[in-house]
Amino acid sequence: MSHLPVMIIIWPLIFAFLTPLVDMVSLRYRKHVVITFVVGQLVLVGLLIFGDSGGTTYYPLGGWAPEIGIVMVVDGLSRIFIMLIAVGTSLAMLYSLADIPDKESKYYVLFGILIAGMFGLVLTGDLFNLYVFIELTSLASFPLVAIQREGPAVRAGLRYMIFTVLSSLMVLLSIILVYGALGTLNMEEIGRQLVSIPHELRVLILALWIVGLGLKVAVIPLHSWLPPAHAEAKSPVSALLSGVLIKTGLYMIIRLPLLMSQGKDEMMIQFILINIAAVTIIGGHLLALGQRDVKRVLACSSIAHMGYIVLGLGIGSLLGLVGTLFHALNHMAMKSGAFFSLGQMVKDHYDFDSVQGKGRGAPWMAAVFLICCISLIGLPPLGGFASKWILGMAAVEAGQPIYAGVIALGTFLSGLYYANIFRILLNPDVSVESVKTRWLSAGVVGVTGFLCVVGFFAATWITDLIKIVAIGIL
Amino acid sequence: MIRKSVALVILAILGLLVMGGLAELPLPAERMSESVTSRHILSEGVSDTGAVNLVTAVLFDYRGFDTLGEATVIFAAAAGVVLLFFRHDLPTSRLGLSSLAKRSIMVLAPFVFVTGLYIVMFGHVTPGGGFQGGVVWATLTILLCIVYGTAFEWRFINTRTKTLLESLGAIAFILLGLVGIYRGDFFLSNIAAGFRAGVPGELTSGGAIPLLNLAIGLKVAAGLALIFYNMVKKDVG
Amino acid sequence: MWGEIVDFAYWVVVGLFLIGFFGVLTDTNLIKIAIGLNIMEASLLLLLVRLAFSPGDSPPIVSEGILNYADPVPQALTLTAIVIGASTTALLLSFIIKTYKYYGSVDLKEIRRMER
Amino acid sequence: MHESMLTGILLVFLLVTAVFAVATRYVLHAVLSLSIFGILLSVLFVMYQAPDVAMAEAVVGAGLMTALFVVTISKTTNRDDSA
Repeated sequence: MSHLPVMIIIWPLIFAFLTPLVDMVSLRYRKHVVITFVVGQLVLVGLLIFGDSGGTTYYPLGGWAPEIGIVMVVDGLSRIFIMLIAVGTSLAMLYSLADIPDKESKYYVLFGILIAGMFGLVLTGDLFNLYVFIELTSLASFPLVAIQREGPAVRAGLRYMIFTVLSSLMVLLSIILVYGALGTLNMEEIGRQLVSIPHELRVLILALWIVGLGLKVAVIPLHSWLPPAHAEAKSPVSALLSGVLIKTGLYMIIRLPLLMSQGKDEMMIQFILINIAAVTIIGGHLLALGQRDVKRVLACSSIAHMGYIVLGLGIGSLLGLVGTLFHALNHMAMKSGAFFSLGQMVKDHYDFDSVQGKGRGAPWMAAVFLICCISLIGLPPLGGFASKWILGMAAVEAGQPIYAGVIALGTFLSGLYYANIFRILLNPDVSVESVKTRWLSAGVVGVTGFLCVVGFFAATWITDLIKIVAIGIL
Repeated sequence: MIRKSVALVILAILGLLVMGGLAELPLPAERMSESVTSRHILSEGVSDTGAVNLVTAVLFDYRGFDTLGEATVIFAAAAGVVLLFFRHDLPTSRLGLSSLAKRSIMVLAPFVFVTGLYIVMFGHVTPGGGFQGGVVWATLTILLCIVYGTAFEWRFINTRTKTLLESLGAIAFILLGLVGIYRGDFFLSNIAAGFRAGVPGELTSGGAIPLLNLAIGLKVAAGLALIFYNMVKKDVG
Repeated sequence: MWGEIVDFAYWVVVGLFLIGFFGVLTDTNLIKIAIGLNIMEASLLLLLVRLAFSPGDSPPIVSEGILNYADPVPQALTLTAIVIGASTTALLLSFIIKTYKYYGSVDLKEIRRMER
Repeated sequence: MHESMLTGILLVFLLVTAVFAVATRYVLHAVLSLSIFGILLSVLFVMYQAPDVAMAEAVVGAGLMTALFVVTISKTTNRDDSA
């Protein structure tokens, strides 16, 4: 029996717990510790994902049977999300080395805890354990938002916190109700027995789940915390939150209600999801159009992209699910890349007046930013186009071409504001001095740009892989 | 006013939904007779873990991973508070309360400490455990903080010590869990990994549970003390 | 439809949840919002503990001659939830203190006025 | 009715303290009310045969949380004093 599933969670925890001790000795070891950690994490994740045949494996913690203790489940879906989290967090962690001062030791502690929480969240097979990990990820992410310790950042963090705590309370209530109704916390068992729950109770449970997780992934009526939180944080944190953290909410949406509901409920949920998603796409892009701050634009576009991702779920077909997962992976690469390269071009103020012409100071970074933005708009030949195309195809195939129209409209709208940003960033009338880029952050930015390109040229290969997983889910 | 009426409408809908849902919950007795988990733990819990207090058995053995997560949550909160109040590292007051209060707290402090220790160490036999005892310890440092002024705490149990204790407690928990893997079983295995079950009801029973309790107690006490201290200390940033 | 709610405690749980939620939605004082969240959290704790109990049960500490125990699992979950709630509140309060430092107020209306 | 008389009364008081904590305009009163709320809740946990939880709620809800809330209030009212 391989201990990899639990080691993946323990490794970042050990990093988080040891960091304060290492810092007591000296701050000089920061780089070594972080790089060791990232390499170790990638090795562990690589072993887990590519090390076995790819079936479902279980890891019983403490050796107890799944229905008595807690079990970790590694299946196709969790493998995809583990890959997403591992790549996204490793890049952000390496980028932080250049961007965050060494003396911020708690930043790395919280970062490690956040990584452990996200891995735990996608690996656990126990409902209450899931809640613990949700709280772990959220609690570690609030202070990260406020790392700049200035008025707007603290306020954004506070707002983010109040909304997230509300969402956790709803999720907790629904978990308690599930336990109250079934007397078990094992997720597979719950999936099997959920039909036996009386109707009104089941509706309540699902409604609380969807509202709670909707708050987490920021679909439109519940989105207002996201733009300030993602925009006020520092670049690596913005990338982490936009690129990785909100995807964990998506994971839970895929994992629970679709598995848990059958028949009429499922139709209802899909109907709700697809319409919320359409509103979110259009609304997110309109919000982004109205912003006067580059980071806010990127944050609002994250809302819209979560809309695309949820849309695929709402379509409910195999192709839709493939599009959802593929777009989630792509969005991680392109949104992280956009935040990273922007962070290299502009150091502190991101409003339109301050960023005039800043792109010309760091042409290579501007080039990667351009690649990421084109991918975000969804133009060929980049990853964002491939996944949006699949989503559109899925909508047409499911006989709902109107949603393909929504995707096209979204693409048009996002083209408008990204063109505007570029006009400002490359403004030739302002004189700028060139910005030096450290090799580490330049490498990270380069990798994200590369991932955006790979997303297109390896699209068929990736979607084939995802398809195998998706068949297992449906 | 509009805000209030909107809130009331939302609450009314939510209330109706929740009440309708709660009405359909089965009674506790029915559920327990059907629940595999509860039945197993009630009938086999003592022989499985050696702990008489089944809540502790669940917390530190059957669901030990939850407890690791929960300990990490406190760790994260403490780290977050420290991060927020970074650079404001000066004692607030040196004076504290009257000398009578100081003397009486000195008499009281050992008792509070021992009470905390008792709650931690007998967590598997009587109500209590690492978490509750840890909070009692944390309250002790808070009391010292109030009575002697924060300067006292600053000098004797300073942030460095607390951070050290907190990290050590957390690492001890993970190491105890890794013993299970080392002995060829699973993470956080207790009796199966060769810890001795002992005679249920005695202090030495419960395998690794008392040790885990101690680790959690240290961690919680240090973490909460850190949080409190950082919140009261002076702002110079 | 609610005739079947046999237990007064369930009503209180719903009541507390809604009271807390009302506070969170309508109050502008950040500390009062924290209190509202605390009350909501507490209502869930009460629900969990109530779920574990049926009349005639003893505490889940095994001793001879006792047959009926309260369900230990939800009680353990409650403990975990208490810890998590406490940590969350501590962090929330630190955020509030920090907000006060920058805006000189804990009232959302005034903070909003300052931002303009 | 499964509740004994005492449990019922405690539950009612729980509601009263909660309403007071949310409704009052004075934050300090709200916090003190929340502290009483915590004590009542912990007594209720004893009635529901959960001594471990009761102990945790007593030390956290009535002790630690009150302390943190009071610190917060004192830190957010007299600005000149703390700076």
